[in-house]
Amino acid sequence: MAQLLQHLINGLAAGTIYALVALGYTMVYGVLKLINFAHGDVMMVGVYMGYATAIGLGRQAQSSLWGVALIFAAAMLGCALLGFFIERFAYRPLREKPRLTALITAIGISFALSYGFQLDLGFKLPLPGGYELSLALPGASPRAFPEIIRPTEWLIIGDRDVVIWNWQVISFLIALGLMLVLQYLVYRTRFGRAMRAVSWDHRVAALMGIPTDRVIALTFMLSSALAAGAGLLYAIKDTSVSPLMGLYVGLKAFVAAVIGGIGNVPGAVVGGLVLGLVEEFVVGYAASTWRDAVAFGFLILVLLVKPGGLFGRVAAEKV
Amino acid sequence: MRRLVPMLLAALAALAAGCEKKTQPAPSGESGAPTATAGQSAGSAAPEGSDTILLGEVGALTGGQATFGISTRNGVELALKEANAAGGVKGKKVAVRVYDDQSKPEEAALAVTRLITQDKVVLILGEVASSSSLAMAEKAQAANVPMITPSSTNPAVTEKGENIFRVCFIDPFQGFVMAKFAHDNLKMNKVAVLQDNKSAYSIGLADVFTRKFTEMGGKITGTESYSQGDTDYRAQLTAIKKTQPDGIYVPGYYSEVGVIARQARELGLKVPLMGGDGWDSEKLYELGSSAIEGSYFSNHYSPDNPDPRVQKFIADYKAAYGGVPDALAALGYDAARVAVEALKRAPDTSSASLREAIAQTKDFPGVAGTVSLDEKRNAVKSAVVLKVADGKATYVTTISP
Amino acid sequence: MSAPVQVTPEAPMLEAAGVSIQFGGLKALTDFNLTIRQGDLQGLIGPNGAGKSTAFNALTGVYRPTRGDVRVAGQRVNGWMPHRINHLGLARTFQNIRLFRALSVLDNVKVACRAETLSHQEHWLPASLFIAALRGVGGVGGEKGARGGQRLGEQLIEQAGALVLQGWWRSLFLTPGFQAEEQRITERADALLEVMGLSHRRNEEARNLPYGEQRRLEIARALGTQPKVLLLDEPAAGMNTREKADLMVLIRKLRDQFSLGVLVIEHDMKLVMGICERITVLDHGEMIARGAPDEVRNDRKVIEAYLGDSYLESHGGAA
Amino acid sequence: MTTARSATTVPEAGAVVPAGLKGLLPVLLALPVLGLLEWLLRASPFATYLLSVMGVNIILAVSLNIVNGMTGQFSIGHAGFMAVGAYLAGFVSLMLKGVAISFLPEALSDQVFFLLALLVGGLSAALCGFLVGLPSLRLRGDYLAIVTLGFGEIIRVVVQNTDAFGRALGLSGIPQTSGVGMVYFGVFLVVLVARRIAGSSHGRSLWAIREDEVAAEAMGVDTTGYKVRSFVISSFFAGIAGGLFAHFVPIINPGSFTFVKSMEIVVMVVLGGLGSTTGAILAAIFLTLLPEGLRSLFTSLGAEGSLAQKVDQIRMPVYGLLLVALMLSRPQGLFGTKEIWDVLPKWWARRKKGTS
Repeated sequence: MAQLLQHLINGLAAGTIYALVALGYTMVYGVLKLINFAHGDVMMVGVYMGYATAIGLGRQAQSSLWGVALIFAAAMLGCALLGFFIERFAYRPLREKPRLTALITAIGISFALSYGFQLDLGFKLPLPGGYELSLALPGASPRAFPEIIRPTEWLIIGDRDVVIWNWQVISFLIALGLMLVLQYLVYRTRFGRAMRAVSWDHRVAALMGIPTDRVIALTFMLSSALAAGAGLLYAIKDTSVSPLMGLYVGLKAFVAAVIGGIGNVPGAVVGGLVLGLVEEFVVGYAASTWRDAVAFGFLILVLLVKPGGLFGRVAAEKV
Repeated sequence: MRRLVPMLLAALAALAAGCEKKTQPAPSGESGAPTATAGQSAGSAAPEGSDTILLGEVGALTGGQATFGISTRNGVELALKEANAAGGVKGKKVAVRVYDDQSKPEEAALAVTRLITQDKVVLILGEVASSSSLAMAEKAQAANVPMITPSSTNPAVTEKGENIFRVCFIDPFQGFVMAKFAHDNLKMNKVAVLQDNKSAYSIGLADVFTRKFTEMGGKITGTESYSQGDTDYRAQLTAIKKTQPDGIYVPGYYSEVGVIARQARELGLKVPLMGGDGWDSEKLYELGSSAIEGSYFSNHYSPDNPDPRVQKFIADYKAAYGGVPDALAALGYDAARVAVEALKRAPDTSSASLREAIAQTKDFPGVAGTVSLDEKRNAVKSAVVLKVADGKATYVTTISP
Repeated sequence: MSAPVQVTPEAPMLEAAGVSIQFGGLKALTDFNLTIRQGDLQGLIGPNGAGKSTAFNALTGVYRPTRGDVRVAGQRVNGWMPHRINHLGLARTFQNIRLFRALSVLDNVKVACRAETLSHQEHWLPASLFIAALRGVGGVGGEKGARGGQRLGEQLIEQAGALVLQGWWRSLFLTPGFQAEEQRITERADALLEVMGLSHRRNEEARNLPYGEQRRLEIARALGTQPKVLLLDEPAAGMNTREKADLMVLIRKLRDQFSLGVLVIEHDMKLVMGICERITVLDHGEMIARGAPDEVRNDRKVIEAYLGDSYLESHGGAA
Repeated sequence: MTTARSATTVPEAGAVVPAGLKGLLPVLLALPVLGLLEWLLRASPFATYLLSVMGVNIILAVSLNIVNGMTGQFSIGHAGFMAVGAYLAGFVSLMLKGVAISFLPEALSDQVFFLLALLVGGLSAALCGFLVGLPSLRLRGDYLAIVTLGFGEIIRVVVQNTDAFGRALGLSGIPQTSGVGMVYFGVFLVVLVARRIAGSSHGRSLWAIREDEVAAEAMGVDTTGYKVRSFVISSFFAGIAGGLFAHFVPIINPGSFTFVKSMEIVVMVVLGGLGSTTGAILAAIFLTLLPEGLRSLFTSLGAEGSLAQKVDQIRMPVYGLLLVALMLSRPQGLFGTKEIWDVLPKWWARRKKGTS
């Protein structure tokens, strides 16, 4: 029983991260019909930005409330900016071109980021006062993400059979908060309405006076910021950061988005949670070596039964 | 305020920045202060001139195993810097050309062919991953160029032919060492195994450990696996926890083991973890923090070793690359030094005489243990078992073959 | 309600009996009846959203009828894939032109010409032996195994067989027979382009043609499949008066030259009244009238529902 | 390259050849060229290896182009089919390692077994292609793409967990019977097949599906059947490519057939221009040589030392940025949907006009 509960907690925790990253995939796909393969790597960059901020703050400050807020703010803003530049210079020029073209630039950016961050090049600038600025690519080794939320036990079940930690609760609340904010943005604001209009048909939306370029850029920035937030939660949970982390998480989150029905916001959340739980239970109760095969097999099964994913619908073509 | 400025700049540059005080070691090699020995380094100019002997190295500098490739490269580089500072070989400088194989065996084969036929290197160093080393060995053997692998522990590598050597011990020995230690010294009866399914090294050690430990009368309570690059091992650990083992054998690499240790403790698994030389890195203590304390792993050498050669190596490496060298760096260093010694002893740089010279390596005082090559061209070495305590590895015992 | 059926000697080529189509709760087409024989030239009219295109889609297999039967050449084709219905001799054009835009004008027609070339492959002895051997190996002789497995095996055989049967091997070896056949296809396609007056555009990309010519190319392409019944979905849309007049003549000519049955959807009353011998009027998915042009023109229901007051005024109050 | 050109240009210029011979002519022309190539390269292992890798990449790109370019489907699991071919062909060869046909010289007998292994690899990959193609009945566009991606990953996991395939270490000791001649015979075949399909009613049907599936169906094209068949043919050649790969690379390993490999092939196809066989060939050549070219460039710039050593790592990020730059400057790919002989003359004419 305790084991089942533990698996449930593990699965939900992993699923929450998948869901957050999947939301970014889904939003970008919604407005551009583009599978943004660089999304996971943007997340990775965000995590490193958070990491740099945390190190810069020092041990004491990084775990204070404002410190955590600053880390999240820096990573999310930095990533929004990165997302803006990627959209502006790598995707926008190709918007009216075949969709595969933008996909290739996405792959190119993904390569450049994930491999670029493996370089151990860098330089230092002396600053007055005994400090120096060291600008360096992080290099290939994984690094321990600082404990910006000092772990304490939040809830103990049984004879320490299952322990729920404070950071698990806080992460979950932050994730929930981010999802609610997103839900509000998409369904309750002018921007959200514009976004959904663009997603429906960006040419018609443009004719209706919606500034599609700005909406798409904002969507990108939003999804990148979300990725940074998700990445930080991921780093808090699994305590390590590395340049390739985006590749693995990105792929899984993408699968989650498709299971839920890509382009569908609640679908991404459900898809993420379902995938997290499926993986957890395969490892826990079947064979851990087959985890990835089962995850993808599950995906194919879902698509065969529901070709548009759990919540998506296949747009019937007008003839 | 002082701290805010660099942080902001770093974030703007979209580079992950470490922003630290000068007293801390620099994380990147480029910015490291050059040491006295590295002053007239192999770094400057002169590639294939007649005054240079060119060695080739293939390593994973990008991809999933980049960490290990880069450590090895640093070790090799350091060894050659020292050799050149000491006058080189027969009045010539020794240089190394390093190619990246992206952790893929077919790229390793391409790179090694290029080194042999285009760059005309006299000797090949390389690979950490046994798959890549096997691919390289095939090509080196066919081209009749000697090759020394620093850290491929799969027995099949040196079986490829008389040109292939290694300066580390092999999987069966290391698996045996930990099984013996767990059974005899730690008095464990039930052990769970958590292996890296993407790494032949990890699978090899786990298989040997399982066999030996069972032979000794112990019981394996369960075998779980993960994939290199994973960061969430809670599912496997929760499953392991149910079997209530006395210890967990995790023959993986430090990049994952540190995180595994943390999550094991988080889930309330308090038994010691055990592993192999893949654990040996300063990063282990960073990633594992307090969770890795009290765990054991087998290794080639102990950094506690008072031998001045070892201490000097550690100091030089720290100065050049900013960090305590891991086992892979030490093995890379040893492999390069074995190569240099052989170059010195060989009458010329033809592959036949080089091969002879390498094969004669006996009682060579490497930093990662004394190297004597047997007739199968494997290093015969004893292994040490180390315990993690106070954020570093402390010597426990030595186990001989 | 429907007018008395004319008795002609031939059997009906296309027959719809009580066809209804429902999308969720929406009744797009209710109880649609139609009979077309060789040599017929009929019209289908109705205001926007009356269900004309839905009727077309039901007849050609794009939509599956919710109720009722569609028969082509005496075969009941409910639920068939459109290409199989086409093989029975039913071809169509599209309201929103759907050419193969990047292909040349000639290739557009040649795609359609392929059906004829496939039919006489099936008697090639080695191919039949191959299929027989596969059936033997697959053990799919007739007894029912596990349902899924059986279907998979059958599909595999069908596909492998198709690779041999349909002459893929001949195109790979450029057999003399294949070359002659390609020659014949090209000649046939050229002949059709000649009939439609498109020969001068032969090697241009279809998307570069002017609108009217694209419409004519669609007809040429449909004729390539050697249909017995041709369904034209607003063939004159977007044409000027002169072009429309030409088209009327052309449609009659095609009917006679290829001995077709033709069904035309049209908005332009003049065109429909001018050439069609029988007209069916749809409104809100229901048939409200059928008969000769004069009968329909004077039908009160039609005038109310479709033609409206403005028509009455401009045509001097026919009622 | 030479062979590829000869294969593709002959059908165009074959007016003088008697009809009965037309089909075989390219083969007759190609064989001596391949023999010569093999003979010329006998003493240069680096060129042999690099050309073999290039050849395999060309086969992969041209075969993927049949699905992605000609049929307009979107497969991103091509490395999975390659893995099936590589592992099964390698496995067969390992089984037959000690066997020889008595009445043939040993080298020839090896080649016979090699061909057998290739065929096994190709056919098993084709079977997988059939299974992956089937869902195309229900799935379209991106969703079909995900299924192919999932398939590729599942294959990798299966291989990683199968002892007979060497698990993580991979399969080594496969007889190295492949040579440049054999690889380029594969290239020749796939190009020939791709071009001849393109010149037949089947090719036109595939194009029609790419352009407009609904219209193609209405014109009597069995779209599902053709999609499945294009998957079968494409994966057959991916399997052949894998089989060839397994016989000149000393060890095959699950890490060589990842999602990243699949993406590299997609990149070749898109860069060459979707649907353009010659474009795919040129892109495959370019992208195979690019990393080696960068390597040469960097080693000539820097000497042995810290910078030169780091420079080899820079190849991959530079590769990524180059992709972005290439797509931005030429979004339709090298030749668009056309072939080199459609594009070059026009380009040449424009060029001349511009200068005069």
